[in-house]
Amino acid sequence: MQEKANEMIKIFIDKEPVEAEQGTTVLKAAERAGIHIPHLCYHPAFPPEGSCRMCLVEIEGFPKLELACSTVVKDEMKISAKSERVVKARKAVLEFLLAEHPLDCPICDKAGDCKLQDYYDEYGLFESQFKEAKEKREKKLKIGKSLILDQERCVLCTRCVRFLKEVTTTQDLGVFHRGVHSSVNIYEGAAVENNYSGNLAEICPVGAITDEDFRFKTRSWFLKEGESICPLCSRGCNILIEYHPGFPRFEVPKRVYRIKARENPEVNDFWVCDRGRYGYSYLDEHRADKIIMNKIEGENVLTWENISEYLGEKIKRLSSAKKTSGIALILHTWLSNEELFLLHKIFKDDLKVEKIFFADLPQGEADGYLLTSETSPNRRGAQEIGFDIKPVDLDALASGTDFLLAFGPFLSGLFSPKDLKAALNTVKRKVLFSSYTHELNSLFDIVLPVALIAEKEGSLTNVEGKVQGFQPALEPPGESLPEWKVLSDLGKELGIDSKFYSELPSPEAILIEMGKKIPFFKKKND
Amino acid sequence: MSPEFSEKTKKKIEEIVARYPQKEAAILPVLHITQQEFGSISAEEEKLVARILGIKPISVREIVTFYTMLSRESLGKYHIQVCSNLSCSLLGAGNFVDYLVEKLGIEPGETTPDKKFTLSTVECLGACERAPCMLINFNYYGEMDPKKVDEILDGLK
Amino acid sequence: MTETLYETLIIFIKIVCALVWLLACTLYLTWLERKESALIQDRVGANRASIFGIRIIGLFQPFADAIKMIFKEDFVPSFSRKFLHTMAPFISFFFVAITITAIPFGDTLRIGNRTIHLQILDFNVGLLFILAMLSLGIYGIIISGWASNNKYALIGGMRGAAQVISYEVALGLSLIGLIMVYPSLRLSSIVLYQGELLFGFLPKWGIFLQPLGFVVFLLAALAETKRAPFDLPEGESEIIGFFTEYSGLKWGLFMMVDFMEVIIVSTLLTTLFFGGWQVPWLASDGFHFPWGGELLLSHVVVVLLQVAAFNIKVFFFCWLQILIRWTYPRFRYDQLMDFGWKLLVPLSLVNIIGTGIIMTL
Amino acid sequence: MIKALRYFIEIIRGSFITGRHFASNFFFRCLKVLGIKTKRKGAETIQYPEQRKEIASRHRSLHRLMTRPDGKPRCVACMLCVTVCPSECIYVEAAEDPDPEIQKYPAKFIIDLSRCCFCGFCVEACPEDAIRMDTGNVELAEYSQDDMIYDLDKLIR
Amino acid sequence: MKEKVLTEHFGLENLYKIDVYKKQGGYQATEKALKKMKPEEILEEVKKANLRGRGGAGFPAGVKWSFVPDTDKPKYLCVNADEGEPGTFKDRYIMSHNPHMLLEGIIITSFCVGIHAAFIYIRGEYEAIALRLEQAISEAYENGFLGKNILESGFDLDIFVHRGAGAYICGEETALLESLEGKRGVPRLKPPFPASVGLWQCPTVINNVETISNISHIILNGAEWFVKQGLPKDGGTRIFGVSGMVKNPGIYELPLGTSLKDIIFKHAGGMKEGKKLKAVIPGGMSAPILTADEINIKMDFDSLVEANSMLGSAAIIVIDEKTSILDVLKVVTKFYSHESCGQCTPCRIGNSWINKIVKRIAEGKGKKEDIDSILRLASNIEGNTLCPLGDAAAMPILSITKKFRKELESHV
Repeated sequence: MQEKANEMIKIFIDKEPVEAEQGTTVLKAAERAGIHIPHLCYHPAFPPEGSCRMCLVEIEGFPKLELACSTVVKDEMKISAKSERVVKARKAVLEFLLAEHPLDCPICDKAGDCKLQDYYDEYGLFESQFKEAKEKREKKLKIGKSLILDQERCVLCTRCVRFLKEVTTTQDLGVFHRGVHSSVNIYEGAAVENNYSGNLAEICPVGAITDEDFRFKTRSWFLKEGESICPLCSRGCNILIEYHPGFPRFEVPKRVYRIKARENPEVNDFWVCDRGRYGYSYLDEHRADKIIMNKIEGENVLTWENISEYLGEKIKRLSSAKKTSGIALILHTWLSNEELFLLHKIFKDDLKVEKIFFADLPQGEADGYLLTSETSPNRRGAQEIGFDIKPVDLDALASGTDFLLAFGPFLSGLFSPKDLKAALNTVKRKVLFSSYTHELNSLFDIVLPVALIAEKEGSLTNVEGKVQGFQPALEPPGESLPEWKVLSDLGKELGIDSKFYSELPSPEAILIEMGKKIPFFKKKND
Repeated sequence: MSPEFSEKTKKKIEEIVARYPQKEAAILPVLHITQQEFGSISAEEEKLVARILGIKPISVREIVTFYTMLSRESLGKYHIQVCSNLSCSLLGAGNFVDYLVEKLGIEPGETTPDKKFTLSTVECLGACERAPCMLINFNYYGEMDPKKVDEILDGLK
Repeated sequence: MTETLYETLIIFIKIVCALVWLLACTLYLTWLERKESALIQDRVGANRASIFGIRIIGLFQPFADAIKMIFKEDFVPSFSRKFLHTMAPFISFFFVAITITAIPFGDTLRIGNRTIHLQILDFNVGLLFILAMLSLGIYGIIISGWASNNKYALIGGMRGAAQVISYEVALGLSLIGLIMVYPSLRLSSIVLYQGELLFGFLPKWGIFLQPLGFVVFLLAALAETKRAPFDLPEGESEIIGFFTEYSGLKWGLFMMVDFMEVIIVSTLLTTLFFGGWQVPWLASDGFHFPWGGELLLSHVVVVLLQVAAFNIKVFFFCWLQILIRWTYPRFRYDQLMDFGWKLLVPLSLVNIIGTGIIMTL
Repeated sequence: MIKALRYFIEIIRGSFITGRHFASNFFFRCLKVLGIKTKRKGAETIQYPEQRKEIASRHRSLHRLMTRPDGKPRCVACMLCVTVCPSECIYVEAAEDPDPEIQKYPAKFIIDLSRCCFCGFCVEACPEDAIRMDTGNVELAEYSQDDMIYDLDKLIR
Repeated sequence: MKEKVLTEHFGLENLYKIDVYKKQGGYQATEKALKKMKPEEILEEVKKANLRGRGGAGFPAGVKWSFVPDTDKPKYLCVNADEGEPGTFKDRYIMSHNPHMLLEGIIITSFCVGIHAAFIYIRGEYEAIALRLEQAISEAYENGFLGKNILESGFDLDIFVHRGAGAYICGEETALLESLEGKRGVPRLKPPFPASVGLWQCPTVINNVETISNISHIILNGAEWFVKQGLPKDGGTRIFGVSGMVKNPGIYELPLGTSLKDIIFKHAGGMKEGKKLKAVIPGGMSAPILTADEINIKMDFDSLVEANSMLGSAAIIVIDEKTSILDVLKVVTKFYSHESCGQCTPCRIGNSWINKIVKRIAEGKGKKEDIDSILRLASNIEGNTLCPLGDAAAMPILSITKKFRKELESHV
């Protein structure tokens, strides 16, 4: 975020007056004004390269066509982005690009996202005049743990080379040979092996570098995308989740097909690490989609309609008997700020529950750029809300707990099944909120399926203390519901401060309420 | 067994590297020396140069493949480069190359089995006034004709 | 006693013959309809049904149709009035079939000394009987429409009732003139009257004496059959008709009733306006041509000629009705009512008055 | 009144037209039944199972998948047919072919013919000319809907 | 008025040795400049002399120098001795015959602009000449013309010879810089121009060997004298390199404005073996071709531009009647296809495409529409590339195809 906006000047693009920041390039100014100037080699993350020649524009007073990606705007500059001359030049460049391009869009995974395809649609639609033999090159070169390079499709924009030079500084790829024989390649025996390799497939404007993880799985135009935040570390990278909404008559083997980075200069720029990119199986595998009742109490069949009533009644009975010390909570920090806030309010402020533990995944390894060692997305948020993050103490849990509310599947990773079973057996009533079908589930009386971060609304606080809101990108499977909904219903049910809860119909409202209570969240609301 | 420069060359390289504000800039001179010393710049030599200049081998490969004078394959003792550009071809460079092909029994770009001669056709050598011209290990020979070439090649043997 | 027995036996045989004739005609009328419509439309028409590979221009098609109809599932909707639903087609069928009783197929056949009228029953109010029975046939339609408990069927039934009742009036009135000319309601008498000659050469057929009456009767009768262009009760393209909820044999009965009505209308037209079984100038002993020639024939030949003439005339009217059905588009409902009430009824009244005036003169 | 009369005349004319058709067709059909050959045919009907109309070259009949010379399907599983199909009756699943020139082949290719409307969009959309509707097979009756689901084995011919 | 400026003493034996050079009045200009003149005066003098760049583009040298900003960053001088343009060999002559003249030019230029390190980027094939240059440099160091505190003026300068390795594109100034920095010799985006952001992001002056060699003469004899040698807007003489089918190929130093006809028939001795003239390429291979009818033309920047050609590096290639124009086109397209750096699209693929078409025509598989294709493709390259190589390729291809269309059509 730039504190002071640069001075604005007026330029003309296709005779339309457009405001542009002083010192910006023609391309950026046009993009700002909603005019798309085609480009392949230019990527906002890197300085202009000027090699693809697609962004040529006509500028009054310049004898030749100029590059939009590198020409800096001047006051009263008159630019034509669509004049006949410009279109002719772009067509010419496009023809050259396509001449040595294998045109194997049918097998290319990029088809649908491919810029070359888009530009052909926009400027080309000509018959190929190229009657010569195309240059033969490597078609299927594995260049990294999940990357496949097709040199024939490459348009030598060198985005990948520049990415590896400037962002990861590993320089795994280089341009070899020259002229028409130029090709991007790895050094023999070496491979693109860094934690950001997946970004290459994303920044490649054509299908030269494709992702093996996505290879031939589906076609990109079937996919829909939803914006979300990556929960696999505490960086909170902004991501796009691409999922298949399904065919009406045939079953599709997967739901989520790939993760893409979403631009956010304050957090993750244009990138997302390979862990976040390829670790999306948690969204689909072993998901719980039904309420499970292992010990049915009475003849009541529990549904989402009466669950808060049931829980409320149990808690009310304990609290009216002044036995709230018998309540225990096991939380985790995959919960959103709003959910943690509600939990804090209900159990700590109102019920004065003491036994609140956190069960999270163990720390991982950071890579010094985006990936943090913290593997849960919202530990910072829990701290800011006022939780004292205590690890689970099974002995404390086993002594005198009547009612246990546990969240998440992480508990099982921390203790041996035997210890867990022994400790949980001492607890009279125990309820688990989990998104997964897991062996842990059998230890609880009731297991309630809940949504994951990608499927709910809320906000997370990343390691730098930045609060980022998110909207649901996917539909939660089956009966799953987001935790905040259950918790605000429960809050209402308990009747301690029911007016407070009834005015919180959405996570957005909860966040505003949080801002009033906790100064940390106040400034984030604006 | 990775190759290593001789002590003398090492000193020379140090001296060359010192000329430039950045080590990397010395790559062309160093590669020239490498090619002279090892006959070619294969992967091993690339790694060696990269180590000396503090860069990645891939950067060296980029340079080696870009410039035509740097060869990744080992060349013969005598590298015959025949100009095939305009001035020379006007004056019969084509016939001259054909003659060499016949005489040496190799196509342009190949090396004789005895590793003595490598024949290449190259773009303008900058000696157009003496067309058709050729270069044998940086010695210019101009106004070539079959008779002259016979003399020169025989002199080399 | 034996006389009575013989009489009964003869009547029984006559009933069987007439019914067989009617059903056979119906059966082959379906074939005729298909073939005729095909030829009108430059097609070939049904010709595939075969017995042992022999397929004589599709003559076996009606049998195939019949067999198929019989073996089709008889589906009775759960929401229908089951009894009435089942009854309706039989009511329709019965009242149409019974009209055949009064139709004279020929003059008298003498076997030995016994004289047999080629008519099941020689009513003295035969014409009235037929009109009455035809009107009663509407019950089948109304009942089927109502009992089906289906909106479309009900609409079809109601339309049918309205249409039949409306045209009944014109139908009846158009015949008044005829009755005035041939002062009898006995069909056999009417036919006999038509054997006389007008001006010495022209047979005294109803068509010549009552041309307007013929036109009105023809149109009204067509409407009675509920076939195109008067097929509003069915209206395949809009309401399907009163038989929407019928299938199998019951649906087949309704179809048969349709065709039987065509035949009945043809026999009526023949009997009333085209001299019935009369062949011009053929008397009981042979031809007596007006220009003086004579051709004497034996009794059997004469009877055969008469029956053949009747059949040919009926066949012609069947053909004509089918031609009309495949030529004209359907009326709009208001046009249908207008046509019946505002054109046919006044015309038939005009016909009565005109006939009266001429007869008085 | 005159208007009504004109209607009446038109109505009569109508039955003369149909009557004329009937008469002429009747005549020629009779001749045919009697085995007399005439120039004019009585009716245009083609006697289907015995007599078949030649299928037009652009007629769309049962699909087939084309193969490469080595028998592999020509389809590369681009799924354009899946995309374009208006009755959503095609399902394709891609798999990796070891040949880097082919790369992609359909592991599953299913057409649900009971849904197919034979619009031919899949043929139009196919960039590889891998699917055609030119088998001439139009008699696609089955006793079970499951038999109408055609997979690779059934479609390759 | 002297006829020859640069090549005056080329006939002398061992001119490349500093003693011989000094005897001919060498290093007097250096002494004059460093001891008696201020940098601004030198700049003024060079500007007045209207010395235009000899590399091809013809940009005035003095103006170029004045673009160098006054910063704390080190400044560099690059002498472009990457003489890759086919038909050009003048720089080789200068460097092998009179290297000290070049060194003198470098010293004065560096003094004028405030440069302390100069690189001579010499093409890789000129190894022998590079050695001669290095020898000359070491002589200059020994005589105190290089190194620290030159001639007690407090001015330091080091000159290094940097050998290229065979890439025509490195004759382009920004590609030369990239190559010198130890990268692939691919051109940079302009602006920024090297004068402000050049070698290692520092201000850099890049001049051709011939341009720099003229400096000492300007300093010694004054700008007015220099202008008199040539045209008012374009001072000095020009070294014309004549090659191809002429009796006496070689370099001819002549004033600008000499007629092309005179150069070929008077100076170069006319056509070889009495063959008839067909066409002339007047300014290195990148210059559009001139037919035999067009040779009555003055050889200076403006006249050639008027004739839709260019002076370029003043390398004249003479083509005789017997030579097939298709062969010429084949050589031209092969050259540009081979030498394209591969960075930007139109040049990388366009040149290879045209080359493929021409090769096909040469194999006898040409079609009528191929010639139109060549014209279309070449005009699509022209003006759309990152560096001038695209234009340099398109111009000769276009002119050859247009002017000799009939002959080309006879091959298809």
